[in-house]
Parts: sequence; structure tokens; C-alpha cells
Amino acid sequence: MGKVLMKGNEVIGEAAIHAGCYYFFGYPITPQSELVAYMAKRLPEVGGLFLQSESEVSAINMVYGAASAGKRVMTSSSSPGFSLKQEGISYLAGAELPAVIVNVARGGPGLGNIQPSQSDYFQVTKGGGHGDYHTPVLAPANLQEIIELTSDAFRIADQYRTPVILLGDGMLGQMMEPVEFNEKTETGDNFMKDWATTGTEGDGLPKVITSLDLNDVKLEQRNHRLQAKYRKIENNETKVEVKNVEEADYVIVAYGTVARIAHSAIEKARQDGIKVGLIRPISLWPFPKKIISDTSKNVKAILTVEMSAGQMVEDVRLAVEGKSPVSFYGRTGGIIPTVDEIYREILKLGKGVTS
Amino acid sequence: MESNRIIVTGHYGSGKTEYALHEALQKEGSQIYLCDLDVINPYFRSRDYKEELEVNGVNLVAPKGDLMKADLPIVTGEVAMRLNEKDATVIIDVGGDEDGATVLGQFAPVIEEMPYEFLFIANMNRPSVATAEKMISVIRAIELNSRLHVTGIIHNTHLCGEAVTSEEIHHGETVCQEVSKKLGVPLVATMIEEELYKEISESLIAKEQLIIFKRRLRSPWYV
Amino acid sequence: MKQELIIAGFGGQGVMSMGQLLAYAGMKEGKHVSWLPSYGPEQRGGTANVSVVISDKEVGSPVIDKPTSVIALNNPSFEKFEPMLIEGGDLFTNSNLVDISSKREDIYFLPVPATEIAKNLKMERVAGMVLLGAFITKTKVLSKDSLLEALINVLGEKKKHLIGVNEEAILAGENLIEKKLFLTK
Amino acid sequence: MKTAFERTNGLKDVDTHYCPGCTHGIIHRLVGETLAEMGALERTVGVASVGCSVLSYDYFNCDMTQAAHGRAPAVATGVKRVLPDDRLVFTYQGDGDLASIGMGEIVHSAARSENITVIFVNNAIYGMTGGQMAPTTLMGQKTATSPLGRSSAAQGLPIRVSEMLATLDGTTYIERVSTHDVAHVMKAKKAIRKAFDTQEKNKGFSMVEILSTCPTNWGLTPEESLQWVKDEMIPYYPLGIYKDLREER
Repeated sequence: MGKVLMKGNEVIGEAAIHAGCYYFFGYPITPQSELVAYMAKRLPEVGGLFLQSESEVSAINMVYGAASAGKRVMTSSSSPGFSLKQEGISYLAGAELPAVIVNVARGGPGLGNIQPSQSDYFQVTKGGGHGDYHTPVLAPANLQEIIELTSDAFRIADQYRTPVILLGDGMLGQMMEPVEFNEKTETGDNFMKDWATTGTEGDGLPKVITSLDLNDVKLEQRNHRLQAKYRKIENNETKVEVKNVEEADYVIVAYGTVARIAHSAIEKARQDGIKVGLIRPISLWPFPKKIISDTSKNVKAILTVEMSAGQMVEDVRLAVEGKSPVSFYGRTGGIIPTVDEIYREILKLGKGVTS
Repeated sequence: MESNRIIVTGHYGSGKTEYALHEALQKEGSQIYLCDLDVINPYFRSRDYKEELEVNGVNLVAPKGDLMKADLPIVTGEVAMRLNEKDATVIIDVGGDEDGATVLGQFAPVIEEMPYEFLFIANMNRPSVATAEKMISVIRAIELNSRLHVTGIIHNTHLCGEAVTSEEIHHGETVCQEVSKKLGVPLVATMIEEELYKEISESLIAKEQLIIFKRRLRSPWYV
Repeated sequence: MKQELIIAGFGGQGVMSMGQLLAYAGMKEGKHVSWLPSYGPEQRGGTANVSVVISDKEVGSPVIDKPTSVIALNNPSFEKFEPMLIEGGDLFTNSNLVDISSKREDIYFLPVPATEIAKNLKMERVAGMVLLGAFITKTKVLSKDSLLEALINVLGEKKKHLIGVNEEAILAGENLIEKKLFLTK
Repeated sequence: MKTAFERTNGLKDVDTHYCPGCTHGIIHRLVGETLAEMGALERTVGVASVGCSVLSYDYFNCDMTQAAHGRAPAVATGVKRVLPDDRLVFTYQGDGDLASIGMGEIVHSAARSENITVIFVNNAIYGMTGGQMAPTTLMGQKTATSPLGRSSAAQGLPIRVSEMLATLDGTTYIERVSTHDVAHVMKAKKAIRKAFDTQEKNKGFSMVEILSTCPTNWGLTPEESLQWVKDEMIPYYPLGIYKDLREER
């Protein structure tokens, strides 16, 4: 299969199908509506099911049902709608059900606007809903990577029995790039789901899926089990891209589409003889703490750039633990930082100015 | 108290459970049952003292196993069963206010078959009963919902372990006496915590019978 | 070689599809491309613009701060993007719709009477193709063949009969550039 | 001698936690028996809701999944849509769950004519949280959150769910039954069977609304509670079939 020119939102949909996800429950919201429409058209062609729910709340609970029945299933939304799904995501985490939830983020808080944003970082990486839980979060920076990470997301979901978030932004959802779907895809056939409630068919005792533990000791045990799982995910599933960090005096930490803009700014700086490297977290949770911590020992300063008022920068600072100064540059409200703006921030680092 | 049916009621934070535990642990005999009928609040209930009760020969009647801690208004069938045992001593710890008292309604006919004590615990430091008028209104509501009559008032002015002066206790008694007079219901006793009693016994001019009790319901940070 | 092009105009003028056609053609030539629309309320009837990057190397930022080329289809777009153009960049306008001239002396200003040419071809809708023909000829970022191939692909079987007129439009654009029928400041 | 009360295979061999006089136990039994009689236990997935019946998964002898408050119809939709057609999927919901927080989910699953069966237990009060007002609480009824009795001015009027859902074109079978005496319990069972048959024959959305008791939060004896259903609830919530399109579909 050769290259095709596709829109980000469509790529997410097609990538999910390639990853063996034939069930999608969704609700339209800009800027991810093309994904819902794509699934509505495409899933019946491959023998799958698309259903438009009456709300995001309902969609995530349909996902809960389909996941209970042991199927690979996805839903998607954008920031305000994603907030509505938080209740269901907490239940999925509690009941240990696998599912992939897409957030093509837009400006907030409240209704905000439909322009791209990274201001849902806290929400997706810190649990988001009630209770002690994390969801693995994967943040692609280009459309080809969406394919890889969508497949990864389903694999992680099934392997660890956990909801997984695929986080993009309006820019990623709306842009077009050539992508190539490889023959080899992760279809999930190798995951035994003997816990699924599908009807017993006379095979063993009835199964129960629940997140309720009246007994405090048992609930603590469940929490211990979840935490142990999260440690395992941290050990095995941390993903990061590192560029030109070895000899760098300065490092930019940025993720998603912003990392691409930062990369252009870095190239410009390198042409001017400033040694700047890039660390791009691909998994936002688990966060690539180690590489950032290690790098911070050898550089003069770290700059974090986000389309937010400063969210991931908190994790960067936690990883750095004061080993080097960490500054932040962010734009909000759907404004995308420009290459020049980031370049100017790099120059400030050289002058020892930190914002 | 002659009766072997004692129902403990009151407003939230009155000290119902403290009294019910104290009373149950005082009793002697083999058939003592403390029924935890608090279906309103999932915290600070008699059921949390199951072990101490059992060691002292008191049977706790409450949902079993994991259900004990459920956010479910479970009333076990055992309550009716024990109420039908004539020789058993049954102490019922009811949830707060008239909402908690509703649960008694279903047992009113069987309770009424025998003599019973229906005690209202009053903590004057709780705003909802801080005046005679307010207290009477709470008692009336509890009587209406439980379909039973309050037979006695137990005065228990406290601040959850913080110091209370003998003046406050005296004032509390005065209000309770007023209520007692207006309703024609006796003021049975004044409860006072052991440690507090030691501190203020000299200045305490209690007119009523005193119940000196050891406080059991404590916050986890208490040492 | 790297072209960072912004095409801007009113919604409904075919801005998005013009960009898409270029991205598609670039991909067919094995180049790295990205297509990023301005999306939102302005898309429906207001001003619309699309950023297209065509590059020999991997596309970094799909967002264009400093376009190498601009195709402006109305006055507001001209006013917005003309100042952003890099030194030595190309500014194409549909001169039948844009009545302003550029005062910048460091860029190529190429007013193309695209609507008039399209009308002569008896199909006003191909005005965009005239501009694309001019664009690829001036910038040499893509071959005419790949643009045509992309067009055939986009039009599909149903609209196959429209290929001829579109090709003529592209050729007209090409001619304008080759005959240097434009102003340079 | 014939055993008057036999355990049904439809329920697990455990005691329920329900209060004496609460008819959840009877309703569980009716559902369990029906599924057993249909030979459907091994191909049924139930969805437990939030409320006093939150633990219903401990009792039904079939696969069960537990849903967030009010969301059972959405979860059931997800389960039903991805499993083979022979699977029976039901929700078991109270009036707080179904008619208050979950009104959106129930209305839309009905409108879509989801081929599921809803067991709707209406006792006109919130049991789990300790006797607060439900959307189905009767006029004048005193609860923890309508201490002066429900009034139209302060709390609005009760919702008749069966009547309302019957107006939707999507619904196929809707009946309201009661459990206040043996005859009505038998009728309730028939209705439950008809509802599951509707699903079995792939005819779309079915619901049985069952009037139930809450001695604990009503403050009445079990006997008085049954009488209250008869005297107070049934006049406001008349029994009967509100929709039956099983033949037409």
C-alpha cells in the first residue's frame, strides 16, 4: 500500500480499524467531528458498528459496555466533551476495562474555542476523573505517528486492561499529510479476554465486572493492584523522542504539534551556532522523567513550550529537581506559538534570562 | 430503666451511638442485642465497635460482612426477630433526626407490644436543638416519623471531646428541664464524659442523675 | 527546496481544494507535504486560508509564519498576508478580485486576471487552476504533469470530461509566467 | 409433598441483602426464574445500576456488568450491539437511577429501539442514599428532601415513565405491574416474560415498570407498605400495558 493524503481525524479512524477496532461510539464536536463522520461511513464497510450516542456521557458508557463484552472499542471527543467522559473513564479504570479514548483538544476552559490547544494536559495525565488512577496518554506529533500510536494504544489497553488516551489537538486533527498504512498491524487477537461478560455459554461461573468494593480492605487491594500495574506501565511503556541532546547547551521539551514548531526553531538556532536539543515526550503518562532528569545535569537551561499556560512544565520541573533552570513559553486561547517566538525564547536562554 | 427495649434517638451529633454503646455494655445477661439501625450516615456507627461489643457479650445486629460498610440502607431481618424475643434486651441505635427515625416506623407495631424506652439525646451545642422550642420541634418530627412516643430525654451537651464548662452543662440541663416540663417527658440523666468529669466535677452543679461514660467515638487522629 | 504557501480568500472560492491539490501532487512526486486549514466559523462564508508546505525534507512545523508564496483571492487576504511574505517571495493575486497593488519592493508581485481567463474558457470555476498554473511555473516546486495527475485523481471518473478545461487553465497560468506578463517591483 | 418455594437456578445460592418487606427480592426472583425458564441464563448479560440493587450482580446467575449511576441503558447498548444476536441483555434499575440521573440514557435507548429489556423498579423514593425524593415520589409524600411533602410548586410533579416512553415510536413493549399481592406478582412475571420474549424475537425495546416497596424509608411495616402500593401508588401509576407492538414489528 502506497502513500495516501489524509486528514488527521480520518487517520485516527482508519488507524483504529487497522488496529482491529470495529466498534465506535461517538458524539460530534469540533474539531474532531470528521472522525465521527469517518467512522460512520467506514465501519459498516468493514463489518463494524458505528453508533452516534445522545451525549458524550452516553458514548463513554456504551464503550464501557462494549469493553465489558471484550471488544476493542473507541470513542473520541474534544475538550468540553472529553470532560463529560471523565466519569466513564474513571469507571473503566476502576473496572479494569480496555478502551481507547481520543481527545482532539481545543481551547478552554468552558466552551473556549475550536482552535488547537494543549490545555487538557493536567486532565489527561493526572487521572482526570475521581479516584486514584492514571491513564496512559499517547501524543502523536504527525499523522504517520498517529497510526503507530493508535495501534500502540489498543495494545496497551488490552495488555494492561486499562483505558488509554490518544491526545491530539485541533491542528493535528484538521491537517493533512501523506501517510502509509503498513500491512502489519496490531489486531489484538493475541489477548485472551476470559474476564469478559459475553454470556457464560455454560463455561464456568458467571462473571462480574464492577468497580465497587464495599470492603475497604478489598478496595485497597484493588488500588494496590492498579498501582502495581501503573508501575509496570511506567517501566515498559514510556516513549520519548530525543534529538541533538548529547552535545546540547540547551534543551526544549515540547510534545505533539508544538514539538514540530519547536523543532523548526531549533534548526534555525543551530544554523546560528546555538546548540539546542529537543526532548519530545510521546507518552505523556508515563512521563519520560529519566531522560529529562539525566539531560538536565548536562545542559545550561531547559525551555518548555506548550499551547497552555504551563502544565507539562510542572512535570518537567519535577523531573529536573532543580538540576538546571527550567523556563516556560506558552500560548493559549488557540494561538499557535510561532517558530520566531520560540527562537526568541532560545536566545533568552543564552542570555540567562528565564521567564 | 425497667424496660428491656431501649430505643436511642436524637439529632445528628447528639451522642446517640455513644449512649447506645454505653448502655449496651452496662447491661448484664446473655441476650443483649444492639441493633444498629443507622441507615442515614455511613460513618460513626455502632457497627464500628463490633469487636468490643462481642467481647463484652453484646450481640451486634447489623448487616453482615462487606455490607456492613455499604452505602445501602439495609435493615436486616434480625431486627424484627430480636424484637419478638420477649426475654431479649434490645437496644436500638437509630440514625439522626426525623429522617433516621423513619426506619423505626416499620417496627412501631411490634415495639408497642411491650414496654419500651424511647430516649431522645440532646446536645445543646448543636444549633438545631439549641432552644427549647427547636428541641421540641425535632422531638415532634421524630415521633411522627417513627410512630412512637419519646419517653425520656438524656442531656448530653458536648463538643466532641473539646472542653465544656460546667456552666454550659448547667444551661443545657435548664433547657432540657423546660422541654421536659412542656412535653411531660422526664429528663432522665445528664451524660458526661469520664475525663471531662474529672476536670470539672468540683464546679459541676448537676441536678440530675449523672451518667459518666467513657468516650468511644473518636477521630482517627486521637491518641 | 521548500515552498511554504498560504492560499487565502473567501470561503467557497475553492481555497481548501487548491491547497489539497498541491499537497496531493507533491506527495505523488515523493516530496514531504503538509496541508493545514484555518478552520472554524470563518470557514463558512468568511475568510478562509490554507497553509501548504512542500519540501524535500521532512516537514517540521505545518504552521507557516513566513510564507515563501501567497495566493490572495480577495483584498482582506492580500492585506493580511502580503506583509508576512519573505524577502524574494511570490505574491499571486486574482487581479479581477483584488484591486490593490503591492508596494513592497523585495517581493515578486504577480497579479493574474484569473477570473477573466477562466471566463474566456467558459468556466469561471477554473480560475483557481490558472493561479496554480502560474504558481508552479514561477516557483518550479512541482511539475505540470504531477499537478495534472493529481487533478485527474481528484476529479475521478464522473468529472473526467472536465480535465480538458482544467488543463487549459493551468496552461494559461503557465503562459502568463513564461511570457513574463506580470509586474515585478 | 411439593416444595412450595424452590430455589431458582436463575439466582445464585446466596441470601440477598434487601430489607424485610422490600420487593427487590421478589423481582430478582421473577427475572431469574424467567431467564431460567427461557433457558437463557448462559447467554444473558445483565447490567446492574446504582441504587439499592447495586449488588444485583451478586444474585443473578448470569454474566453481569455494573454501570455508573443512570448509565445502565448506555452500557447495555454497548454490550448488546457488540455481541451475537442470541444474547439477551437487560438492565435492572431503580427510579432514582432510571428516571432522574439516567433519564437521557433511558429515553434515547428507547428511541433507538435498542433491543434490550429494562426492569424498572419504582418505589417512589431514593432507597440507597436514605429516603430522599425521587422523580416518582408522589404528591404530598414526605421524604428527607421534601420534608413538608412533595408539592408541585416546590418540587414539581412526579413522572410517569411508562406512559412517557410509550409515546416514543421506538418502544415495542411497555407494561406497568405491581408486586403487592400474589396475583399481581404472577402478572408481573408474565410481563417480564413478554418483555424478554420481545428481545428474544428481536423486536426492539421492552420495559417492565414494577411498583415496589421501601418499608425502611417509608417508615411502614411490610404489610402496610404493600397496602400503600395499592392505595397510593397504583392510583397515580395505573397498572397495565402501555405499548405492545410485538405483533406489528
